[in-house]
Amino acid sequence: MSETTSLLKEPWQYFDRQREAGTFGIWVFLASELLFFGALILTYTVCRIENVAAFAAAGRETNIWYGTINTAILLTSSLTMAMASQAAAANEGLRRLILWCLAATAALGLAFLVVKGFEYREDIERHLVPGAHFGLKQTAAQLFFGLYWIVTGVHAVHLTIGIIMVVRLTLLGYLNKFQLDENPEIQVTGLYWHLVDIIWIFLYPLIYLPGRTS
Amino acid sequence: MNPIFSLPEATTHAEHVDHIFYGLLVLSGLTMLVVFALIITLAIRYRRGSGAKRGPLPEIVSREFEIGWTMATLFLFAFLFWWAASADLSSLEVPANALEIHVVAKQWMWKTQHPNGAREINALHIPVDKPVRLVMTSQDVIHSFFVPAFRVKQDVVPGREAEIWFQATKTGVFPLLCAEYCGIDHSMMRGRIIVMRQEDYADWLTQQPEGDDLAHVGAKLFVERGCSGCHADASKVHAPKLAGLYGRSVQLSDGRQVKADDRYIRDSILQPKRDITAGYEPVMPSYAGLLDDGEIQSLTAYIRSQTEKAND
Amino acid sequence: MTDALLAGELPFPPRPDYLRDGTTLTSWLTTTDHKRIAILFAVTITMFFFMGGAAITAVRLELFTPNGGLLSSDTYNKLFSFHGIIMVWFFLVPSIPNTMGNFLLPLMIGAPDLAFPRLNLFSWYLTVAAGAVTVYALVAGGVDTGWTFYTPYSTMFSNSHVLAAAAGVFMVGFSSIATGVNFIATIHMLRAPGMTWFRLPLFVWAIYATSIIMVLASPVLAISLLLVMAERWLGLPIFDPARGGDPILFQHLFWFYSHPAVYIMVLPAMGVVSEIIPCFARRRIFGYDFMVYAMIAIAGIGFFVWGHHMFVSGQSAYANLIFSFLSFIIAVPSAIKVFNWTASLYRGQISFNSPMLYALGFVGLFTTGGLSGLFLASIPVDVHVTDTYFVVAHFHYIMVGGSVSAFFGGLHFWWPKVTGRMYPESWAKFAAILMYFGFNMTFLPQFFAGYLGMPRRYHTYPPEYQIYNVMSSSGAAVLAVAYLLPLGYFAWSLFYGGRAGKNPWDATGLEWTTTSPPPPQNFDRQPRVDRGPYDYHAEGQSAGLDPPEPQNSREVR
Amino acid sequence: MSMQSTHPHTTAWRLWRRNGLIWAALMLLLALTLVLAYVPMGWLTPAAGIVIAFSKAGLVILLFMELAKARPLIRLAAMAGVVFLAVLFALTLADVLSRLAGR
Repeated sequence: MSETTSLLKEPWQYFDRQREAGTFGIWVFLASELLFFGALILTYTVCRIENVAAFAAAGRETNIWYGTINTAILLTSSLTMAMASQAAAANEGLRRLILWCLAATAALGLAFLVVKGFEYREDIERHLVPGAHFGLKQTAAQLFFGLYWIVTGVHAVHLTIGIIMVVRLTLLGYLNKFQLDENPEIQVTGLYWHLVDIIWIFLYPLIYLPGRTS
Repeated sequence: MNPIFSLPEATTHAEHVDHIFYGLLVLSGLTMLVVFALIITLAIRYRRGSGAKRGPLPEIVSREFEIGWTMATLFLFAFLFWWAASADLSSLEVPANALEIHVVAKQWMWKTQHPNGAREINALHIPVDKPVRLVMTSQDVIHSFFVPAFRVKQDVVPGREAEIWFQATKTGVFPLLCAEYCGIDHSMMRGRIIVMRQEDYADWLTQQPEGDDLAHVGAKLFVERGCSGCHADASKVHAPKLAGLYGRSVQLSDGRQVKADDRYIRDSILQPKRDITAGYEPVMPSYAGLLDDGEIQSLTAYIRSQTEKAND
Repeated sequence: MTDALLAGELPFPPRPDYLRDGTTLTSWLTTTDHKRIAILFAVTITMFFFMGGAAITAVRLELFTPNGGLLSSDTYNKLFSFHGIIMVWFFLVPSIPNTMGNFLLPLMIGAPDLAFPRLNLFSWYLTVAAGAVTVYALVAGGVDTGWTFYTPYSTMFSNSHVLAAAAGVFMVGFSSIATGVNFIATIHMLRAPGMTWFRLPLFVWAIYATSIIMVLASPVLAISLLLVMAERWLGLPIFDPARGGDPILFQHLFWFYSHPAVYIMVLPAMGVVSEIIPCFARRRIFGYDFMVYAMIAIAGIGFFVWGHHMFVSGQSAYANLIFSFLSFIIAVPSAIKVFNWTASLYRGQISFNSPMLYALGFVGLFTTGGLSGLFLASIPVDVHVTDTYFVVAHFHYIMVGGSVSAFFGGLHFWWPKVTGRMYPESWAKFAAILMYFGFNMTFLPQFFAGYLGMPRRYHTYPPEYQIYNVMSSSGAAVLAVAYLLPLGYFAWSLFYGGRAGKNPWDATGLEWTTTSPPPPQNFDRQPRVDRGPYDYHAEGQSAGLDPPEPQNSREVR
Repeated sequence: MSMQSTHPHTTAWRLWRRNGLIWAALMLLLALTLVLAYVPMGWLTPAAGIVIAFSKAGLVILLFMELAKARPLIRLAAMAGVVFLAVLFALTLADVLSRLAGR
């Protein structure tokens, strides 16, 4: 038990109690994040129910390849993140494996943002930004793209926060300032990362798949 | 203006509302009396050091007490819900012979229009003892059509039509207020509802400047905006003809059946691709932004007049 | 043997208490001690309370005469909007949870501190930053959308500082979430040995139920304001009716937070009252289990009823009926609590110190507020009275009559524990009674004006409502005095108040077993709890006059 | 506490196999949802997309986040979020759908 005392923080006397509290705390926060994105998805759902045709037309304009690649990237990053947190929890000195998985997760997160950047550039070129010279003729399509920019923007912000947290863990772990095995911060960061991935899992069919059949 | 202390009940609906209001008032008054009396007597009787008896408590198990008043409160509130809901449901159905008046709310004024085209600003003359149906829409923000004496209030949301009805039972002048905050002069957006006897209302209508009624305005718009190009009976373009359309149920291309009422016509003008009539191509351009709500109401009145002409 | 001798006059003070443990400014601004953060919050919300109060004083003066003349319509709109925003998000929501909850939660469950101390400090900084942004919005020109930010006015037609105000409220939402997470983790993980769930004081249960609402409702508020900000700033049309948007959808998102928010404001007040009444009636709370179930039921069902704010908004008749039924159901737990408070007085030894006056005032005013809620739950009556002064009176009875009275009651009840000083009792009683009558003078006339049809948020009103507004405005003056008095004598008591011992009220909570003011780590030894919270007398007996057994009695004896 | 009962490499291999399988399932579901989006089935097409999204999210939550073998308290916290989100959806859609149908 001795080496975990370095991780013991202020009000706690027992380390596993502190870890339980950390996990419980992040799960309660994830419930609030679920409500946060859930409200956004509700807005999308109601607007889509009220403008079915326009949303189908607008959905067709999004680039499905960028969307699918990004989903694949995030699912893979979830794999590497899960590996990192489970390897840390196994507490068997798998230091190299943990560091490699953390680095891979951060890299995949960056890849997602890069692909997203290309997609945004293409959307701007095709005048898919709601406003005066909007590309499509259905007025309600502007509502779809209004939601598109907000939802993907807020998700990208959450992903960036996730990348920063993972990069911090990787650096601290690599420079040995920080004990990796059984460190609750890796599990907490992992849970947050998985939430960001789950949000994208729901955004993918809502943004990229409408209107593909007609 | 209504007297300070009591609000007149000027519609059939107002009586129901007042019955429920006074019922709730009596009930709340009783409950408050009981709670205040209990607190005061217990506070005085059992004040610190008073001589009141304080031995072991009687064996009333607090659980039975609790369940008792919980259930009592639950059933009382369920009854109140049923009483209020039944009054609400009974007043939902709009009587068929209602006089239809179009109201357009605009930042800081009310514009009303009678079926024969008479227009008023911040005023509305209506006959007594006759159901009146208001079809309201807003041109900018959310307003709220509120007539305290009628116990009637309905938010007027831009982009959709709000509908209420009432039947005045008293003649007189009643204040009309805007109840939903709508900007700087929200408190100036007031008007008057003038309830007149049937004959006075008829005289008043005839004296109004012969603003051509909705249907005439609609006919002019029908030609000016190019609707007649496709939808006129004589046009060769393959487009649904409007004679006898109003009130009929329309077969749509995706198999649905929809009744051709005001809302159907309004949506077909603004979003033609939403409900495409069976057997026709979705080629009609959308008029959203080109026609304001007043003009759409006139076109609807014209289309309806076509049907009435076709029937009789 | 008075405690004063024991605590005060020892040859050498064993250890400085949390107030004197480091007195530099940085020690206060970088503290992670929940007691100090509670005081930081107390100072912050008191400042916001008087700012909001100043705004509404100008409004009440304006409404003295039908056509006013003191303020222009635009200024009037900006003042009542500022009053709403500040009072709801910067005073009422943080008032009891972030000050008393922060201070007392660890003390009441026998913990050294909250689960995440640094997160606690972060939520204070977030509240201060959010407050700064919101006050900037006022100083730069004010926001005139009301605290409800209804679209499309707030997004397309208002040319006031909606963006800054929405950003401020957006940030304070996250401070609420952080506080909620902190409290929930603390109550689950840091209870003293022997402190089972049904031995928790009702104040802790109230904070627990409130935290659940804070965590689960605040995100939806953040989204509704984020969408308003996105539409105003980036031009992304979400609620623009011409481009397919649905203004009623904004109201759904807004009220999904804002109705549970009124339970965030009133549940802690119920917790405070459930602590004060047993102490001054020397009686166990009547039906402890039902009080707990009622609190959890209020927190749970509170999420089902928001539609009763939208009966006239254009919501479908079918949804109106559903929300009306659920609104009647949620009135039941509140009724249970009022009956239980009243029944707790039976066969007690009731003394009328100022906290008890505030608590009884709370029960009375909360009952009035709750009953007027029944009118608003029945659709036909609500159609007539919504958006009028009847609704204004209803929610002020619950928020001001209820929460603010209980806040002042709690302030007086725990003042000796927080500062180690006693406040002047006679002044406090006078202020409590003055507040009760000042409050009723202010808001009772508004019920009548409301039923007679005076809409809310009116800069000028039809002359027949003047008599009610004159009464209300003069009552507001009395209320303002009643709010200023405590500021005076509490400040006085800091320097000249008598030294309060460990347990000046002979109460039973764990917080009364440690010194006042408590040491930085709260308890000298980890307390072991062996009985329920309100053990003022033996089971099945009436109240006794001798000091009660504290929750960790076996250790203390 | 961490006696070396199993050799680190066997643990690493076991973790890779377990998570790798889950990852493969996720990729398959992604491909499936992409394909189904192009199959005209009326209202079934968007529904299929959402059902598959739920199943992918379920895999991530239960297995990657190990909610399956988490303490009941953790499961309660996760459930609370889902339940109140469902309330928000249900009552809001009750209004929106009945408003559309009621016209």
